[in-house]
Amino acid sequence: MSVLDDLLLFTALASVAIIVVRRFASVSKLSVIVYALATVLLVKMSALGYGGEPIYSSFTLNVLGQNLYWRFDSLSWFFALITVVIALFTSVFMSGAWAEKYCQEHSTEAYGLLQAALVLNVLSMLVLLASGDLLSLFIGWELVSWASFMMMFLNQDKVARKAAIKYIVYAMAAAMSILMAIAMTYSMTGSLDYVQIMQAVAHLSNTQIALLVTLYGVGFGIKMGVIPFHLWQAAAYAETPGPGAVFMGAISARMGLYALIVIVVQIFSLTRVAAIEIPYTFLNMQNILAWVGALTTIIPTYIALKQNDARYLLAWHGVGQGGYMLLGVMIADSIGTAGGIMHVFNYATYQAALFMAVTAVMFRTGTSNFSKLGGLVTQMPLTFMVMVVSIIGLAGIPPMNGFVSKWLVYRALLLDGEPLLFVAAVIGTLGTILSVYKLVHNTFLGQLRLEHQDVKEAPLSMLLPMLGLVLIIFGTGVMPGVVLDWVAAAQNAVGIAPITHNLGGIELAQGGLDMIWVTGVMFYGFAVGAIVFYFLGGKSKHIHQFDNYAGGHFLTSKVRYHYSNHFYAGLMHLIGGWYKDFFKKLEQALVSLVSFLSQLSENFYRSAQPAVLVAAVAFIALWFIMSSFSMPADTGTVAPITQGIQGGLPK
Amino acid sequence: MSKIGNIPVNAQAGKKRTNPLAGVFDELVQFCQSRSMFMLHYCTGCGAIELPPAMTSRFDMERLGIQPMVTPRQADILLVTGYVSVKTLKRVILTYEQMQSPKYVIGICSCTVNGGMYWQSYATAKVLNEYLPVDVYIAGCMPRPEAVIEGMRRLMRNIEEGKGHAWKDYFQRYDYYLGNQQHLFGDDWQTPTDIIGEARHYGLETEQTYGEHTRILEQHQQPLEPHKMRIKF
Amino acid sequence: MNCEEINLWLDTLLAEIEEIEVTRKSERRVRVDVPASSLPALLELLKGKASYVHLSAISCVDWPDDEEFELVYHCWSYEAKSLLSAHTRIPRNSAQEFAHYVSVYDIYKPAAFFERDIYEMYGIYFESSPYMEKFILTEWNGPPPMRKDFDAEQYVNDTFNWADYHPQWLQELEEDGGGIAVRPEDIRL
Amino acid sequence: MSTITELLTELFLMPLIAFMVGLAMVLMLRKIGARLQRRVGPPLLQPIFDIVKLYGKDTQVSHGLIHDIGLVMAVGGYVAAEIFLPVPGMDGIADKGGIITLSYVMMVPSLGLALGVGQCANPNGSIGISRALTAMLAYDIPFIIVVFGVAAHYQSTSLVGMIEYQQAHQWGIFEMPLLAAAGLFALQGMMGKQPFEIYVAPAEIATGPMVEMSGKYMGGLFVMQTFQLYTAGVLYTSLFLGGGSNWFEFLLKIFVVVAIPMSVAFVFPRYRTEDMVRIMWKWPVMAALIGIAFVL
Amino acid sequence: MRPENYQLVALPNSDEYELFIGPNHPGIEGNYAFKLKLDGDRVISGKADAGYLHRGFEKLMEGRLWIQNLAIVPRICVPDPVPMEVVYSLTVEDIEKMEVPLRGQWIRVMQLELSRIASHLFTFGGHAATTGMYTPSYWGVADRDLALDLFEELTGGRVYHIYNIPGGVRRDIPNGFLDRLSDYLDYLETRQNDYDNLLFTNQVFVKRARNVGVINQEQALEWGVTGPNLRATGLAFDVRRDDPYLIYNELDFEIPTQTAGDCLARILVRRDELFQSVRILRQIIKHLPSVKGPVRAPIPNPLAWNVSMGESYCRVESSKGELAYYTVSDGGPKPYRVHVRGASSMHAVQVLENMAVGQRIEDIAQIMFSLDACPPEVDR
Repeated sequence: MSVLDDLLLFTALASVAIIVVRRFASVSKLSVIVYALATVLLVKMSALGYGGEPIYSSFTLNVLGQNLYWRFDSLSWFFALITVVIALFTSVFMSGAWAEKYCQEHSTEAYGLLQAALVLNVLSMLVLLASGDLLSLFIGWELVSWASFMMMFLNQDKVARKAAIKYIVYAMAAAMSILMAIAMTYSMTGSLDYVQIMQAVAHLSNTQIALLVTLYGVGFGIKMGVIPFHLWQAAAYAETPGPGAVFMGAISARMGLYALIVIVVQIFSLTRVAAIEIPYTFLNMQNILAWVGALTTIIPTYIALKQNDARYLLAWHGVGQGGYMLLGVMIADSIGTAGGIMHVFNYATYQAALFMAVTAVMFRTGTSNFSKLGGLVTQMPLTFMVMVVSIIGLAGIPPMNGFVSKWLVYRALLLDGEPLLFVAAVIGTLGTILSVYKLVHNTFLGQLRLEHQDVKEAPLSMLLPMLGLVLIIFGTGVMPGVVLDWVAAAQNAVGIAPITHNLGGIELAQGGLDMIWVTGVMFYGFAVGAIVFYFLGGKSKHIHQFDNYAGGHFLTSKVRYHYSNHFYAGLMHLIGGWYKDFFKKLEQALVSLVSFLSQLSENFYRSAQPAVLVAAVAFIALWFIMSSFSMPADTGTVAPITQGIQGGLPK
Repeated sequence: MSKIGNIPVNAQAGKKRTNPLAGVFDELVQFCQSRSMFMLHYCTGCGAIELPPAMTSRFDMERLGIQPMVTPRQADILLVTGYVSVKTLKRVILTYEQMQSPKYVIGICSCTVNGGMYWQSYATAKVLNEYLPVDVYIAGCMPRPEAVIEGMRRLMRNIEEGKGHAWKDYFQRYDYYLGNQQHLFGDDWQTPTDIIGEARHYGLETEQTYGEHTRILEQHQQPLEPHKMRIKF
Repeated sequence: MNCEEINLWLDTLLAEIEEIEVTRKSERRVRVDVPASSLPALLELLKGKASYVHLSAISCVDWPDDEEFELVYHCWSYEAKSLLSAHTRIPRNSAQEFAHYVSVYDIYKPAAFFERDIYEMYGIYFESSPYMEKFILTEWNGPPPMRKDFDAEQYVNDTFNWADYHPQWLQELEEDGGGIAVRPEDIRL
Repeated sequence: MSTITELLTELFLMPLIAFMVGLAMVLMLRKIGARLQRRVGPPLLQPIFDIVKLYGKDTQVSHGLIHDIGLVMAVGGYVAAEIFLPVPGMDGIADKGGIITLSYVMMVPSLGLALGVGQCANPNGSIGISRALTAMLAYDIPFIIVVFGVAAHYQSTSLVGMIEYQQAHQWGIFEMPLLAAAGLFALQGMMGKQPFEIYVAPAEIATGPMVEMSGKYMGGLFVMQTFQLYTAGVLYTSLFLGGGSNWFEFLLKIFVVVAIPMSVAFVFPRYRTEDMVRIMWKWPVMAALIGIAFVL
Repeated sequence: MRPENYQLVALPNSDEYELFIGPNHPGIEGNYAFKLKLDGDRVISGKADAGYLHRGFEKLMEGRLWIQNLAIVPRICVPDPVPMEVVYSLTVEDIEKMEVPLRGQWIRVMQLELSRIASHLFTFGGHAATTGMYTPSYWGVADRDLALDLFEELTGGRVYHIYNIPGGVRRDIPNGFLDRLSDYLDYLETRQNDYDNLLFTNQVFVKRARNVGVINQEQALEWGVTGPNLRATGLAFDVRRDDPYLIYNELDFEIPTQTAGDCLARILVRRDELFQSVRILRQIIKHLPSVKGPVRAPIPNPLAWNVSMGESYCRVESSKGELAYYTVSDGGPKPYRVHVRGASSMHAVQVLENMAVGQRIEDIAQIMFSLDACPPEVDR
């Protein structure tokens, strides 16, 4: 039994345990213990984070001559660590006061289901991360998809249900694409094992690689929510019950990135991908992927700018931030990939903190609609602090950790000589700054409404994980070397030259980064500012909000004196017309097709359960595609593969 | 009958500055206060027409360090340019209370002194210093830009010599001013600014800060406590 | 239509209305006296048929002796280049309750301003005028101040104090027999 | 040991020099305006008088802790930024951060101010901030392209390295005239002067972010302005005018650089927000992209 | 205000918020207020709030002698006081059927036009300042000041002249006045180029002002727009030409018009009008020496002057638009009733409220200044 076995087995048993005790109040405590122990197990594997050899699971499966096995390398460990740690924070977050309120509003059953969904998500993600070959990858992939769906489907709200169904349709499409790609890989290389495929890739033609990369890219890209598959994610994550959104928003979509790194970077290798020229353009496959990343930073970020609901705004940013990771990874040099991979960690920390803060606000006020919030800073100062630190991270401003990973991406683009990608990345960052200010302004600053006069600070059980995350955000911002160690090991594992770094950042001949110095100087600056402010100026008096400049008028309580809607109206006069909703219309066409199909199947099954419906629709679609796939490939070699795949299907 | 004359101000009250260095540099600060005066952009009456000439190319107030400012928070000088109708007077008082000390009031035009040519008008308040402590009056209808600038220079000299303390009078004798305001606007007159609280906060209160009128205010007023930042679970 | 034709047309028009009295004061000034009941019809005709599209002003004059308010509608025609003042009289009420008249807002949009003004200053309520609320005197609690029976000086002396301006130099002058020759209270006419 | 003393001196001196030079620049700004408006203008020490007076106010209002912290961040962020800007004889920690870090550190004051103004609960201020952030979006895009071009040209992101290269070879303005022109355009926006003065706009939103600032809060903004002018000047000088080998040359250059946008400022009204964004994304971006094509 | 105004109430769930332009605001002309309801930067509705400058002029005038009132009428509109004196005198002359001597009439027209120049110079600066350009206001006010110097020489007062009395003007022009006036006009013409370059053809300004605050001719007539604002919609109407008073029918001048009806059109109309005034003044400089005779008709003892019974409605073209007085005399020593129809009473209230809807917060101040409204004319 290796440590990995321990981990997987433990998590699986824990899942069963949680599902069993889900009706009892102790489930929240149990889950915290489970994730804490899982973290301990991961720490036991910490050698992986510093360049240790992969750890294999002793459990293998033999399906149709293919050996399915599971293993952890440095990259998996890195992702697993993030997953489990975020799950730990989330479970603490949802254990105390939030649990009580949720149980009251819904039921103990619903809360137990949420816990179960969370632990199943963690388990499935660990299985995915541990996958050692394409088939086990696919199994893990499907598990993750359905676990996510379960989580999203917990919210009984109509909008949420719709978003969840939208998600599962996308996920099925992704699964099909991946399945197809796996089948083709098998037909081309005769193996599903990473190492063997890696060797066989050298003999494949460019067209074959391009086809495979496209299929894998679409499949994994859908999970990541890259352009043009960005539409499902925001609504699905935003509508998930609070802690679920925290967890999903922080890490779930990153599984796509993980798989993409494994397949495209590790197996096909980016040099090979870069060699594929797109006819009639100056671009190659790598450029395309990088541009997909760049556009993913821009478009969702600016969609986020228009949102009027805190959760949606954050969820859209989640989509956008994925672009930076993809962009960084696709730069393919040691700095860029380091930036991309490190961003996964940084992003997970601040996104979790942000979702927690927003959930805390919702917990206290019952809304996340910007029009109904404002002025909460005096009531919830610590939550405000958490949000400010996290938005500084999200916006990529020193000294928080988001800056470091973005700096690495910029630096790589600079060294690489990619002006347009660089500008795209910067446009994304600036858009982020704009919308995060909107977030913090409209929730915490401005006029306090009557109904929020007695709002209290978030309860401790919710506050502690937030503060813990804030410490991580700041700590890894000052000492990015801690994370860069793991990142370097992960880079090593996927076959990229690891980044040279030290505790404070990286050293480069042409201008490096030392966050310890940068932070030190910034705090020196703040100290000077504070001295100037507090010692050179006199005493000041705190005044009521009615005592405010209103052109000489008397402000009264009937006046809404708070600017929140159309926050960037001036900018929108210019770019408002650019929101053409092209993607939305495309999607709507597809959705109407699917709903047509689902109605057909409803007639067949007379079932009121949408989940069954969707599954049925999905199954029919899957069967349809499989059969169409096998038709042209009637010539011998493919037939057993389809059998093999069908045999290996998880259901 | 109110009396125009030097307002008896206890300049030493509130002298204990919160800023430890300011005691040493008190004179420097006073000098700078006299050399940098931000006047509020508020045209209360027709005398405001002579301010643009005084500000712009011909007379150029900026060479004396005087420049216009937009909001009462930023400004030091409230120029009451001419008659104040009762409706305006309320705003002027609010604006004055929103300004930050040291603040100065200059009454420009004869109307601010004693009603001027609108002495029989039912709509204009007559004697400005019943409602606000006035530092300098500039009489005339309307005073020429030269006179306005001369008035400003007088104020500058006063400040430099440490005599520009009329603003303290507003805190020290708030009851008197409030009484006059209540007489004109009614007993339930309340501004959102908390003058008594401010006087307490900065140590500017005297016995005359309180009186029957402040008691009337306390009976009527809606307390406007600022939202304190608090951590309450 | 030139000026003369319009004027001719106007005369025929005016002849149609009963109890109307037309005085042509000069080439460009016409005075019309109408009873209060016919005034809206007259204005309607003036605007619709005789090109008097511009309502220059509505003036109100208080005649307490006659117990009447006089309302004067000054209309200008850009084509006839002539100004027609329509005078009408409505009964006057006490200061506590409003006198009533109809609004001509639906004929002339600018009337809203003048009607509101008269409403505040004289207390005449114009039915169906859009803004019958305080505008200038929002913070005034007394009677409509423009009525003749409101004594502004009395009010001022009751409400406001006067500054006693008696500086040294004036005292010296007075000791020499000079000073202010006529006190303000003496020159009141 | 000597490096530590040197560093401590730099930590102290660099912001101080920036403040002093910035004061002179504020004076220059007001004097240029006065001359264009055919008047005398303020006396020589006016900027100091203003700042001392504002800090010497007896009473001032705070709308809460964040209002205070915002001002601390605004001034402190610029103090920190000055240490990233090499001046003759002093490099500060320019080698530890480079230009990308600097451009992000320069956003800290804006963010701090934005938070502080937000707590004032005045829509004028909030509109001002929304406009200021939009303006930042507008001018940062050409500016960042220029930075990219310059960094790619010098093969370095370190300002020290860039200055050394220019002093050894030729000024950047001669090697990259298009980028220099675009940079000057962006500088106008960065300094927030007309025609890009949209976020102060007294006639529309009553000076926007400054609306509730009194006493030391306003004083903080005045201090911030001195740093802002200085930073803009030094940054441009370092990128395109070869920094300075001695103080005289250096000061001359930064004053000339800052004088150009200032002179333009007094003969234009302000653009509307979207017009400003449009113009910023059109001409300077175009020039900068063509400039980059030459550089690469 | 009242304590109950601070009693907290639940705000409606709407995204609209309020902004107050004025009375203490650089975007307002004088002591006036415009309360806006906005959504984002779009104005949902605007509400004018007047009365800050209310002195009860009409009441005051009923309490003073006919001649005393001359001292307070110019206070009704400060930037352009001369038309106030003239139109008041015109009504009294009309009631008394007095004939003003020709020389007096010429001098009155001279003042009126000089006052128009001063007022327009003031307006340019204000309008430019709302768009963020302060230099024209510095220049404009300084150049206006030169006109005020001329007034001071002529009348003894810089701003309030009290120079016209019923029957004519108080005294004849000083020696050499016309030369100095002529020099001033020369100077203004040399400045024309500067102003054009700086303001009227400044690309940024044109971009700001064009298509903003458009009133078309129909709306203008419906809402009672007068003066330059009406001419900017294309209707060439001017009281000076179409309802002539004094000696305007002997003068040769054009009525500048623009068709666009936006802020730019309005300021351009004023610009052209300014130079038309220069043209009129040049004619006056040429003709005035040849017009001999007294400058005013004899009036009875002004302290015991019972103006005969009657009523009169007189109007003039002030720089803001149509200015009219309705004066009623009951044969007593004081006016029975004086009604002031301020030129801005339409522009500053109903026209502005109508125009503001749907405009953007950026443009509100500019629209207000481009209408050149004078709040004391509303308040009186």
